This record gives sequence, structure tokens and C-alpha cells, in this order.
Amino acid sequence: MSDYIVEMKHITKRFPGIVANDDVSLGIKKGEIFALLGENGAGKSTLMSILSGMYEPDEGEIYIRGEKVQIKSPNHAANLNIGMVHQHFKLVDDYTITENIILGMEPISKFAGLFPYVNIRNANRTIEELSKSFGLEVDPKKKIADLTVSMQQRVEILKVLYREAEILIFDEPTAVLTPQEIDFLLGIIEGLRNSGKTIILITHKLEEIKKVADRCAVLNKGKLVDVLDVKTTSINLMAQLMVGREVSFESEKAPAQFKEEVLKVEHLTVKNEDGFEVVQDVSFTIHGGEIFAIAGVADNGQVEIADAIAGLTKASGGKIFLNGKDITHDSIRNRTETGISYIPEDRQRYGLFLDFDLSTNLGAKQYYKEPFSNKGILKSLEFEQFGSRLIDKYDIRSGQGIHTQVRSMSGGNQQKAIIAREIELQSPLMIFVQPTRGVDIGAIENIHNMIIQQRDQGKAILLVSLELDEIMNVADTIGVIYNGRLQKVASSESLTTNEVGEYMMGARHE
Amino acid sequence: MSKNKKKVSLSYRLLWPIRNEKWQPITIPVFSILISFIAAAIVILLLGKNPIIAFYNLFQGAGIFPKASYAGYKSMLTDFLSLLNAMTPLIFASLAVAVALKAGLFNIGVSGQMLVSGFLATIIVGYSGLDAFIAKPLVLMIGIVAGGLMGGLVGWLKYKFNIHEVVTTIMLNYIAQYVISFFIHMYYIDPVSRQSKYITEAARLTLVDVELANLKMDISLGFILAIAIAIFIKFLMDKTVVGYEIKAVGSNRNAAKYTGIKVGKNTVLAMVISGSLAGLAGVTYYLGYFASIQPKVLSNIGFDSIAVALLGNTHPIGIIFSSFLVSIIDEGSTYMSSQAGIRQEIASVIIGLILLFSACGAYLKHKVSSLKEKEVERKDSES
Amino acid sequence: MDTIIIDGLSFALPLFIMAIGGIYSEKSGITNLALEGFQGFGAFIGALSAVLIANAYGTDVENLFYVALLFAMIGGMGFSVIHAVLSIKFKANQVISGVVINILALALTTFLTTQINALVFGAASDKFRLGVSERFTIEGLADIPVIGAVFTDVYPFQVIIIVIAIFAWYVLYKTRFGLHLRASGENPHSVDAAGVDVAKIRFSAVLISGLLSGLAGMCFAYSISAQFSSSIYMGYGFLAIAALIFGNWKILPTLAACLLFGFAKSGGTFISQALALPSSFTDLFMILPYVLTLLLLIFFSKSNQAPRALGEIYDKGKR
Amino acid sequence: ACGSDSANDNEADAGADEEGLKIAIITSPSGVDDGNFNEDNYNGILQFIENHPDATVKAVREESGDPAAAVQAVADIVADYDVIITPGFQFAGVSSIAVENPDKMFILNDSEPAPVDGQTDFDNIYAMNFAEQESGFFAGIAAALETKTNKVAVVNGIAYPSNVNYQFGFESGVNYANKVYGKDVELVELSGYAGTDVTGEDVGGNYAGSFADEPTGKVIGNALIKEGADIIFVAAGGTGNGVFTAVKEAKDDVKVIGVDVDQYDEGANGSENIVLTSGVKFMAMNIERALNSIVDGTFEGGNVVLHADTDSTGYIKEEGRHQLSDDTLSKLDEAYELVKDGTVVPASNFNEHSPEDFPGL
Ligand SMILES: Nc1ncnc2c1ncn2[C@@H]1O[C@H](COP(=O)(O)OP(=O)(O)OP(=O)(O)O)[C@@H](O)[C@H]1O
Ligand SMILES: Nc1ncnc2c1ncn2[C@@H]1O[C@H](COP(=O)(O)OP(=O)(O)OP(=O)(O)O)[C@@H](O)[C@H]1O
Ligand SMILES: [Mg+2]
Ligand SMILES: [Mg+2]
Repeated sequence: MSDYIVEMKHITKRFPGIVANDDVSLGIKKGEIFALLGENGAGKSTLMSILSGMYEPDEGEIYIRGEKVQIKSPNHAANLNIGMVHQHFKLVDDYTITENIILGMEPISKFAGLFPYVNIRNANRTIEELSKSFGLEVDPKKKIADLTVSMQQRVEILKVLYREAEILIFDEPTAVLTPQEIDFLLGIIEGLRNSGKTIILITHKLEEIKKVADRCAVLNKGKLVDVLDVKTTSINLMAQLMVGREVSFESEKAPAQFKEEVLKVEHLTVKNEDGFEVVQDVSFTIHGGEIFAIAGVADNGQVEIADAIAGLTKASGGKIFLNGKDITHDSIRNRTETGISYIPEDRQRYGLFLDFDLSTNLGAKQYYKEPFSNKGILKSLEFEQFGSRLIDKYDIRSGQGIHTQVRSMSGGNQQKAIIAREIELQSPLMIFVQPTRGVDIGAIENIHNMIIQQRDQGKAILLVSLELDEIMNVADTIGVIYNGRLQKVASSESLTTNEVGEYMMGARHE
Repeated sequence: MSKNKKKVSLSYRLLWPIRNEKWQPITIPVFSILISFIAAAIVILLLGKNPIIAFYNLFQGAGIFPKASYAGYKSMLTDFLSLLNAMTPLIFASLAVAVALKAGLFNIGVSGQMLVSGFLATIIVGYSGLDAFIAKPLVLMIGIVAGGLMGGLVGWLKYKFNIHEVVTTIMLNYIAQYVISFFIHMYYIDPVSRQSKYITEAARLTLVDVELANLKMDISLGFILAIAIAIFIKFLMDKTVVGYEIKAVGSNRNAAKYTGIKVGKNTVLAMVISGSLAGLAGVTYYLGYFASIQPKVLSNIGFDSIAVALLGNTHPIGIIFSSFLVSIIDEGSTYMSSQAGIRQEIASVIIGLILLFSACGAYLKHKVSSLKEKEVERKDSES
Repeated sequence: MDTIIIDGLSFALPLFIMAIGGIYSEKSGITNLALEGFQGFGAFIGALSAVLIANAYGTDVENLFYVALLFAMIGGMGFSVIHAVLSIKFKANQVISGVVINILALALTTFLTTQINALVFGAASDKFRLGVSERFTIEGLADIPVIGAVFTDVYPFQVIIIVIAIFAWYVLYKTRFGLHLRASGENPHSVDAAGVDVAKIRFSAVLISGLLSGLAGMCFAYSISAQFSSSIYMGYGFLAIAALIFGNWKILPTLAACLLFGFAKSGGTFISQALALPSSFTDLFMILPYVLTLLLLIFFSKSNQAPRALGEIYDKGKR
Repeated sequence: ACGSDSANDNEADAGADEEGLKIAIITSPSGVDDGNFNEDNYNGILQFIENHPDATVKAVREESGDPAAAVQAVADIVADYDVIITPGFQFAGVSSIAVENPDKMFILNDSEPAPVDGQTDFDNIYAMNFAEQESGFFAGIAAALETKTNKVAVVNGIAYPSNVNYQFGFESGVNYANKVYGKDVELVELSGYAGTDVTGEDVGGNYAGSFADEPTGKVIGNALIKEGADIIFVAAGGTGNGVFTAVKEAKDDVKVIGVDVDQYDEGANGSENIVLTSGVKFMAMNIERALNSIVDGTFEGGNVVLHADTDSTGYIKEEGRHQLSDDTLSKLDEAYELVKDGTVVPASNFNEHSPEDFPGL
């Protein structure tokens, strides 16, 4: 009898063209926080999906509490007290928080002692209590569609807790959270561990692992590289094992050389669907050779600013100038032509045609002009050559090269594809919204270097990020947004992380 | 365990013709069609008839195989030409469905669009006495424009008011049917046939009873056009910016918008193209095949074409073949019924079965690839 | 005037129950164009059973009204298994499956009707003749002005439909099954992750749509011609789909849409009779329901939203 | 339908005997099992085969009802048969096929052949039409004599000559009964359902505009009952089913008169029956007669109209197949003789008479 609560032995899982897990063996002890580390596409999500019953392995065995099991379904996993918070949330937008949490385990009452019904009122009460007891307050009657990402994540966690899971799997839970939210979440996770639960945590952020995890397994291209004791391993070593080379965390960056003004935003106001002003009277400028970062807690209007500049939402007031030209009322296509690249926040919803192949997606911003087409006729050879070149240049990994259906690519590689496409436009203004969300550290380093490289070539960069570290690391100028208003615009040297944080929380004003 | 392995390799062997992924777009439909013919054969056997003969009759009736005897002025060639004549509108209609599907739209109103364009062409050109050289191209033009406008209306309502195209097209089907019935009854009725008056020969898209070598043939002028247009649509969808944009909108509206594609414009454009194709189906049907319009009757083609388009994998060349097959069964059914004594409904049943099995193509594909993996494993573990 | 309400209701209610069937299927994520085929096949089985039972037990077929309804439901459900198996188990394109089922239903029922008539009754006929359904009037209530018509000349099936509709509403919105069903159409991954079998839910939903459509088909058969023949395929299945989309996939608004169709239809007939116009003009009044629908949709369609996962083949592995 | 012969069962003998007559019947979408018009034609063939067992018949349905498609269907199969029988208006165009195939014989029912290059009579086409006005006339008399509300009506499909003949005949019959038997019966006509005949003339009446529109049939039936009509002559094909249903559902005592063939079986309504009698034309008999003439070698092409003088028109008076009173029956018998000997000539679509003014009134 081993002291492992979870044991996975010789797990292999293949997808067409790729071995996602290749003979992986792991043991996880009861009551520990066990981290999984690896590059994008290393097979972390796949391995955990196997444990939570979403996939069945092609080979290998699983033992839970010493007993051999075949986990055939998530339900089965739940019966074994295994619960997973997925990387891509599995929530019903139209349902309330309560309805989502109780789905599959609803409390039932009877009308007139005869007709069973789902007792939502009771459930609301239960959920409210549950959420309070774990310090994850939510309003049970709210609809998912109206929630912020971090709130949605709370719901996912509550879902698992409601099911009384003993073994909790978190797949990149912090990728979408602000620093404050991350701290809060890590606190929760530690609290869960202390109450006796076993936690498996997938993340790309080594400092998080360092902070909370006990042990950490490193995967590379489907294979298990090593299992480390976190206390005794340095962050650098972990990174090195994971990427297979030395990684630097501070981006090397020459001092900025500001050139002429590229983007000028004047008194920009944006209303959302309900007519509420989510961006109010925002003005700023970006020069060639400047990285302007907007820092802020999620949903404070930063994405709407980026959308308004790119033309995805209408500005209800103010003006936008690009290279001196008023583009406030231009079409999206015209703006792209005038010189805007845009890496959107939601890559699957906005960035990609998931059912198209990779080369088609890589050409999606240029298909209509030379050399990709001539007089309206597409040239497929150009697409293929262009695609192959980008795959090499940006190290985009996929099962079948340019012919891979994008849907089957791992999240990080999807992101790389978008970045590659947008940088290749060579636009004078490049907008990056959350460019490193869900991307492994090796790739983050690359992306940061690419952004800086673009700046050095004289491009104006607008960076929207929820990660304060990233902003402090990369930005030349920082604008802090709170409640749709720019609170502070200053050079990054003149601000400390703490100050920015205070502006972000609305605790400080100009 | 070993028994299980045997089973794997047996079904794997059975599926050998469709193992090669590269050829699957062709092999899978062919395979499904074979299975459905086997299933239909069983049905026919159950009726106590000989399926081989029945199928043979089917093909004889459609002019693919020679009949034992021919009526005066008829031969296999004339039968085959009738087949092409009947097939022409089906190709257009299926292309119409396919183009809309590429844009993520479901054009269930092909029948209505056919009717409207057929009607307008009938009253504008069909009774005009215009010279054939002007009349025939004009009929095609009206078909394209009328169908296109009607399709465009559907697209516009969808884009502007978010009205689901399925509802719009169903409603327009009914409206077209009744309004046109009204006009036919009021102004264009042939009191004897109770259909619209017959159009002039000059306006017809089928040359009827062309006497040649002691045969009387119906030559469909639209057929060549249908083939040409199918190839054009293939080119348009795969090789042009227009096609790229339409498919992008169909694949992901948000992403399309973000890439700078005008979603509204392309929704309308796709429906205009779809409607124009339906319009061509309409004129080749009403002014080619029939030369007259039955009031208050929607052509079945509009619905059959949905299935035919999907059987052809929404691929224009595939559609030519699927239309060909379905038309053979349709056209041959009268002769089969007369020869083998099998009721015509059985022809519909066969068509249904073919479509049914082809609907499972994706499953077959999936099955084959998973069997393939297992087979690879088996080989690995054996060696 | 009363006729508008009486005829309108006797048309709207079967349409409504069929649309509810459609709602079940589509809310679970399965596109259902096969309603037309289900209702026809259901009516076929219902009529066939009634005729066979009457023959075997020597009863009058008139007395077998409820038997016919019951078997129509079973028949519709049985036929819907094809759609369920194809679109769930074999991951077939749901549109193609629906269209094919309609083609098959028409061909099969026409064919089988004559075959069975010839084999069993020794008379090749293309229809199964049923007795007419009785109609009742609730005395006191029927005298209320205008509203009274609702209680006049009611077919028993109208009452049955209302009861079933209420039950269907309760199941869809109040029970565990309903909760799972609606979630399957929005985000099947969430249902799967919650340990509920998406395939099972969808399978049941499609069967329910078959069951309710079968009922509707039988009601149409009774209210229109008191017999089964291929004239049962009149496109009402598509009308039901239009109604449920109009109703934004919700039961109550769908009822409104069906009533609109029903009253506009009988109203159109009434107006054309009242105006004493030549018969050709009747056709113009017949477009009333459809034009009205389009006009109303221009105002009410903005926020309509199909179930998000509608028509998508559910594949666990798909991200 | 008599006997268990379904459409396909006779085919087995095909080819067994080279000598036998090969017959094909091509029909409208409702097929030879419609229990009605088509079936009666088919029965004529079956009767013929009973006496000529080496003959064979094949039944083929044309699915669209469109005239062009109807002709195409005939062309598809004509080579394999000796005789082609086509009941229904939409087959008028077979004359072109007849010209191209002079060795084949054609029997048309319910239409005259379409002219080919000005020719209207063909050696190999026997086109028979019936004096439906006579059958309608008997129905009209029966209705007028049996009505209790003194209101009767006729429902038709489309104002084709055969249908108009039925209508005019019926109206003639009602007028005749009013005049001769001193009745005071009114014909109910709904506004909005007047028919337009093949010359574009308004002929009044209650026309549904289709032979296959049951819902409209029911609407018309209900409206007529509401107007007080208690006997309705239904000459409307499939549309007539709707009228039948309306009558069966009606609480009042309403009856219908069937058409073309004996429709008594369709009138069953619980323990009662709504069919008073049927105004019929004896098609089976005439089809058999024509087939016999082919075997005898006496076949002659031509377009004929069949009257009561050959017992081709009439009404149902067999015991148990009608609900007419003895008095009505005897009056109908009188009228039958007068029609037969030409004393009474009811109005038809094109015989220059009108229901208000015809010989014998
Ligand atoms: N359903 C699937 N079909 C095909 N390939 C898949 C599927 N799921 C995963 N893969 C492939 O398997 C590999 C591992 O994917 P997985 O999602 O487990 O990576 P990951 O380590 O979680 O990456 P990331 O950090 O980007 O989330 C990737 O190459 C991916 O493209
Ligand atoms: N297609 C038709 N063309 C002309 N007259 C018709 C047609 N169908 C029916 N009639 C006439 O209407 C009368 C009554 O119709 P009947 O019940 O016989 O219809 P039917 O021939 O069975 O109709 P269908 O086969 O078109 O459904 C017949 O006497 C016949 O003369
Ligand atoms: Mg992952
Ligand atoms: Mg990831």
C-alpha cells in the first residue's frame, strides 16, 4: 500500500499526429499541493482530463487510494471525489450561478408530494452558505453571462467544492486573474489544502508554484521530465527543466527612443450595450518606439479602449488619430490598412477561425491583397509559404503543420499563431491585449522580446495587460485605468509597482 | 483479448476501401451509397422482387442502360437527355443550399425563390414573343436577379433585424406560393390546364422535341450552364477573396468582424448568390422542364436539394454527382415501377436511404481512423 | 366570428404541441427539421392501430379515438429514434437527417398504407378511415360573448394538448431533467463535466419531440379529414419550427406564435368569405399569418438567441 | 376496391404469355387505390383480365399531376405495352405520343386528346367523356326531394368541364324537382367560391379550387351547413373528404351525395351513414368495353360522350347502399327514363343550356 492518493502509471494518450502523453507515471500524496509544469502543448491538460474522466487513456493504469480504477466519465471521477476546474470554463452562460453549481446534483422537492422539482430556493441558500464558508462570496442568483472571469472561476471552484471533491485539479486558474485575485485564489487553495484536500495545480507561473506547491512535475512534449521538491528547487532550475534551456525573467531592454507621434486618443468615450459609459474621456498619445501599457483590474474599460481604437466598438465621443489621420469613423479594414495590428483578448472567439487550417488563419489579415491575392483571386501557394515561414519563425507547434485544424492546437500555440500573424503586418501601431495569457514562460519570454523588438524598430505599442509584472517589465509608459478613467499616465521608471497597484484599485488619484 | 483483436482487424478489413484519408471525400460517399443500395436491395427482396433487376430497370429508365424496346422517336439517348433536363434545376438548387451553408446560413426557401423567379421570368419573357436569342438570356437574367433579390431580402432581414433565416424563408415560401397563385388565377391562367399559360418556345430553356436522326430529343440548355456554374462556384468559394470572406463569416462571425470583414455585407451577399442560384433553378425548372407553373405548389426540389447538397459534401463538384445519382433514381422510377412492379415510393425510399447513410459519413470517418489507430497498436504489440 | 376562434384554436393547439416537441429537441441541442415526418408517421401508426384494433375486436373505429392518439404518440416516438440515433450516435448532420426523415416518412407511410390495406383488409386503399372525433361544448361558458367560442365545439384532443403542454412546461423549467436538457443545448461540455450523460438527455429530448409530433399529427388527421392519408404532409411541421423560432425557443411565446398562425389563418378565410370577393382573392388573405409573422419579427427579433450549441455535434474532445 | 388485387400483383404473369394484351394504366398522384375515380377505371381493367386471363396490367402513378410530367411518364413506358389507359384531365397531351406510336392503343378518360397539328381525332385514341350533368341531375333531384331545410348545395374541386357538368346537372335537377314536383328548394352558394370554367366564364357554385385541399373542403362544408344546407353534393375529389368530415362532425342532420363511384362506405359515421346516394358514371364498364373491342378487332378511335342511353351515367339505388325514400326512388326512376330517351337534357358546361332553362323543364 503506497501513501499516494492518486497514482497514474504509464499513461499514454494519442491524438491524430501527436502523442499528448507519452508513458507518464506520477504519484500524488494526500494533502499536498502538486504542481504540473510544462510548455504549451506539453500535455498537462490532457493528463488531468484523463484523471477527471474527460478522456480515456490509450494505455496505462490509474490507482485512486490504492485501488485500480478506470475513470470512464466525469461523473465517475466525481464519485471518486475528483473534481476539476477547467482551463476553458464549462459553464452555461444562460444559467444562474446556483443552477450551474448544482447541475448534476440538484436538490429535489415535491409539489403536492407528487411532482418532483428542482428546489432552486433551497439551492440558492445552500450555495450562499457554501460560498461564504470558503470565503468565495457570490450572488447565487446572478447569471453567468453577467459575471467577470474571476467570478466565473469562483463558480467553477464552488462547483467542485459542492461536489465534496477531495482531489481538486486546477488547470491554469490564475491565467485570467489580476494579481490581487491571484493572491486571493492562492490563499483559497492553501486553505483547501490545510483542510485536508489534495490539490493538483497546473500553471505557467513559477512564482506561484514556489509560493504554494509542495512538489512539482515537469512535462515536456508529452514526457515526464522530473518530479521536483519545490522547497529545494530554484525557480530558474524549474524553468530550465521545463523549456530545456536557460530562461531570463527580466526582459533585456534598451532605453526607449521615442519618435514621432503615432496614435493620439482625445477625450474618448465608449458606451456598452446597456448605454453605460465604460470608457470616459480618455486621452493619451503613443509615439513610435514607445510601449504604452494600460494597467488596471479586469473590466475597467481597458479592453474597450483597445476595441475602440481597432474599430470593433464605436466611440460614442472623442477622436482617434493615427499618424495624424482621423480614423474615428473608419471601418476596421481601413484602420488595419492605415496601420493597426490587434491581438485580441479572446483568441478563440475573435482571433481565430477554429475550423480553418493554420495557414488560412495566418493569412487572415492579408488575404485580400498582394501577394496573397490578385484581382480577387487567392493564391494558395503564397498562403502555404507564408504559413510555413511563420511556423518556423515563431515556433508554432502543431500536429500537421500548416494543415492543422486550429481547433486541435493547444491554447498557447493558438496564441502564438495570432501574434505571428499580427506582427507580420508590420503596422505602425500594434495593440496587444493580454498577449501572454495562458502562454508558457519560454513563450512569454519570446513574446516580450518580440514586443520590444517591434518597439526598437520604431513601432508604437499599446499593451493591455492584467499582469502587473508584465507591465512593469515591458512598458515604457504606463497609464493606469480605474472605472473607465485614466488615473495616471507616467513613464514606467517614475512609478513603483505599489503605486500602480494603488491607482489600479482606485485608492489614489492624480 | 485476442478475440477482440480479431474483431478489430475484421471490421478494419471490411472498411479497407475507405482507409486512405486522402481519398475519403470520395470513397466515403461511394461507400455509403453502396451500403444504401444493399439496404434498398433488402427492402426490395422483402417485397418479393429481384433487386438486381429493379436497379437495372432504374438505370434503364434514366437512360444509363438500354431498354429492351423503345417507343417511336425514342432511344437511350433521348432518355439520357431527359435525365440531364430533370437534373439541371436540382444542381442549381443544391448549389444554392451549399453556398448559404458556407456562410452559416440555412436556405430552406429555395422552393420559394425558384417559384418567384420562375414566375417573373414567365410573365416578363415567357409571354412576350421576344426572339429566342434575346428571350433565353433574358430569362436567365431575370432568374438570377429575382432569386438574388429574394435571397438578399432574407440576408438583409437576418442582418438588420436578426430574424432567423429559417423563419423568413418558410414564411416567404408560403407568401410566394399564395401571391403567385393569386396572380396566376387572375391574369395568367390557362383555363384548361389550370396552370399558368404555356410560355413561348422562344423563351424555353429546354429545346423540346428536337428532331434529329429520327429521334425527338429534349435538350436542356441549362445543363451546360449548370456544370459551368458549379465549377465557377467552386472557384469562387475556394480561390477568391469573396469566397474566403463568406466562409470566414460562416465559420466565426466575431473573428470575421475582427479581421475587417463586413459581416452584414457578406451575409447579404451569400444569400444573394444563393438566391440567384435558386433563381436559376427556378427558371430551368419552370421555363425549362415544364414551361408552365402549377399554382399553390412548391417544388420538392427545394427540400431535396438540402439533402443533395449535403450528400455532395457542399462541394460543387460533389453536388453534380449527388444530383446525378438522385436524378437517376427519380427519373428511372416510373420505368422501374412499370417493369418490376415496384411502387415509385420505393424510389423515394432508396433516395432516403442513400442520404441517410451518407449522413453518417462523419461517423464512418471517425470509425476508420480509430480502427486504424488500434490496428497500428495491434501491429506494434505483435511485433 | 366564432368560427375564427373555434377553427383557429383547433389548428393552433396541435401546432403548438408539435412546436413544444421541437423546443425540447432544439433546447437539448439537436436541430429538428424532422417534425413534419414525425407527425405524419405518428398519425400513420395511430390510424393503423385504430383500424387494426377495430378489425380484430370488431369494435367501431369511432370508439378508438384515444387509442389512436396513444399509438400516434408511440409511433411518432418510434420514428424519431432514427433521428436520435443518426444525429447522436452516428454524429450525422442533423439537418440532413431531418430532411431525409421527412422524405422517408412520406414514402414509407404512403407505401405501407396501400400494402397493409391490401394485405390485411384485402382492399388496396390509400387511406385509413377513422371515425370523426366528437366535439363538445361547455354549456354555461360557451354563452360568454366572444370568449365563449373557446368553449364551443371543442375537440377532446384540445384539452389533452393543454394538459400535456402544462406538463411539458413543468418538466422543461422545473425538473432536474429539464435543467439538464436546456444546459445540453447551451453548453454540453458543462453538462458532461457535471457527470450527466449528454447523449442520453438529447436522445430523450428527440424522442419527446417525436411523441408530441405524433400526437399533433393525429390531431390534424382528426380535425381535417378524419382519416390518415398522405395529405397529412402539409408543411405544418415547418410551420411549427417557424413558430418555435418566433417564440425564441420558449414555450409561452411559442404559444402566442401558434395562436397568431391559427387565428390569422381562420381570420383570413373569414374575411375573404365576408367580403364576398372572387375566389382568387382568397389566396391573398391566406398570406396573412405569414406576413404578420414577418412584420412582428422585425420588432421582436432583436434579442432572439438560438440555443448556443444547437446543431453542433457533441464531441467530448472538441475544445 | 374489389378483390385483393393491389397494383402490383398482376405483374407476375408478365411475359408468361406473349399473346396477352399488355395494359398500363397511368394515373394522377392518388393512384389506382384511391377508392374513387382512378380505382373505378382500374377495376374495369381487372374485370377485363378476369375474362382474358392472359392479359396483364401494370399501374403507374405520375407523382406531380403536372400535364407535362404526365405526358413524360407515358412516354417513359409506352414502348412496353399495347394499351395505355390514362384517366384524368392532365393526360390530354398523350395525343402527341399516340401519333409517334401508331401501333399502340390509348384509352383516355375525362378528357379529349389535345390537337396535334390541327388533328383532333386519332385512330389509336379512344377518348371517353361522360355526361356528368346527367349524374348530377339525378343527384339534384334526390337532394331536392329529401331535404328538410329546403336548402341544398354542391361542392366542386376545379371548374373543369366534368366538374361544371356535375354542378350544372345538379342545379338542373333541383330546378326540375321544384318545377315538376312542386318543391321550393334553394341552392346555397357561398360568396367567394365561384368557379371559372375553361373558357374563363364565371359558373358560380362552390369551388374549392383544388381536388386535394381537405382543409378548404372542410371550411366550405362547415360554411354551407351554417347556411342551413342539409344535403350537399360533393364532387371535389380529395377535397371532398374535408366536406365529408364537416358533415360527420355536424350535430344537425346533414347528408351528402357522393360522386363518380358509390361512396357509401366513406359515409360511415358510427352507426349511421351520411351518404344519401351517389351520382355516378360507370367508367369500369366502359373501360372493359373498350378493351374488349381491342381484342375483338372492333376498336375504333374517336372521342365519345357517354350518356344514360348506354347506362353510363346514373345514381346508386342498390339496397343498402343508399338512404333514399321509396318515393324519391320512384321519382328518380321516372326521371332516368326521361333522360335516357332524351326528353330531358340537363344543362352541361357546353351544351348551350342553363340549369334554369333546359329541354324537359
Ligand atoms: N482533442 C484533441 N484533438 C487533437 N489534439 C489534441 C486534443 N487535445 C489536445 N491535443 C493536442 O495534444 C497536445 C497536448 O495538449 P494539452 O492541451 O494537454 O497541452 P497543455 O500542456 O495543457 O498546453 P497549454 O499550456 O497550452 O494549455 C497538444 O499538442 C494539443 O494540440
Ligand atoms: N385531375 C383531374 N382533372 C380533371 N378532372 C378531374 C381531375 N381529378 C378529378 N377530376 C374530376 O373530378 C371528379 C371528382 O374527383 P375524384 O374524386 O374522382 O378525384 P380524383 O381523380 O381521385 O382526384 P386526384 O386523383 O386528382 O386526387 C371526377 O369526376 C373527375 O372528372
Ligand atoms: Mg492546457
Ligand atoms: Mg494553456
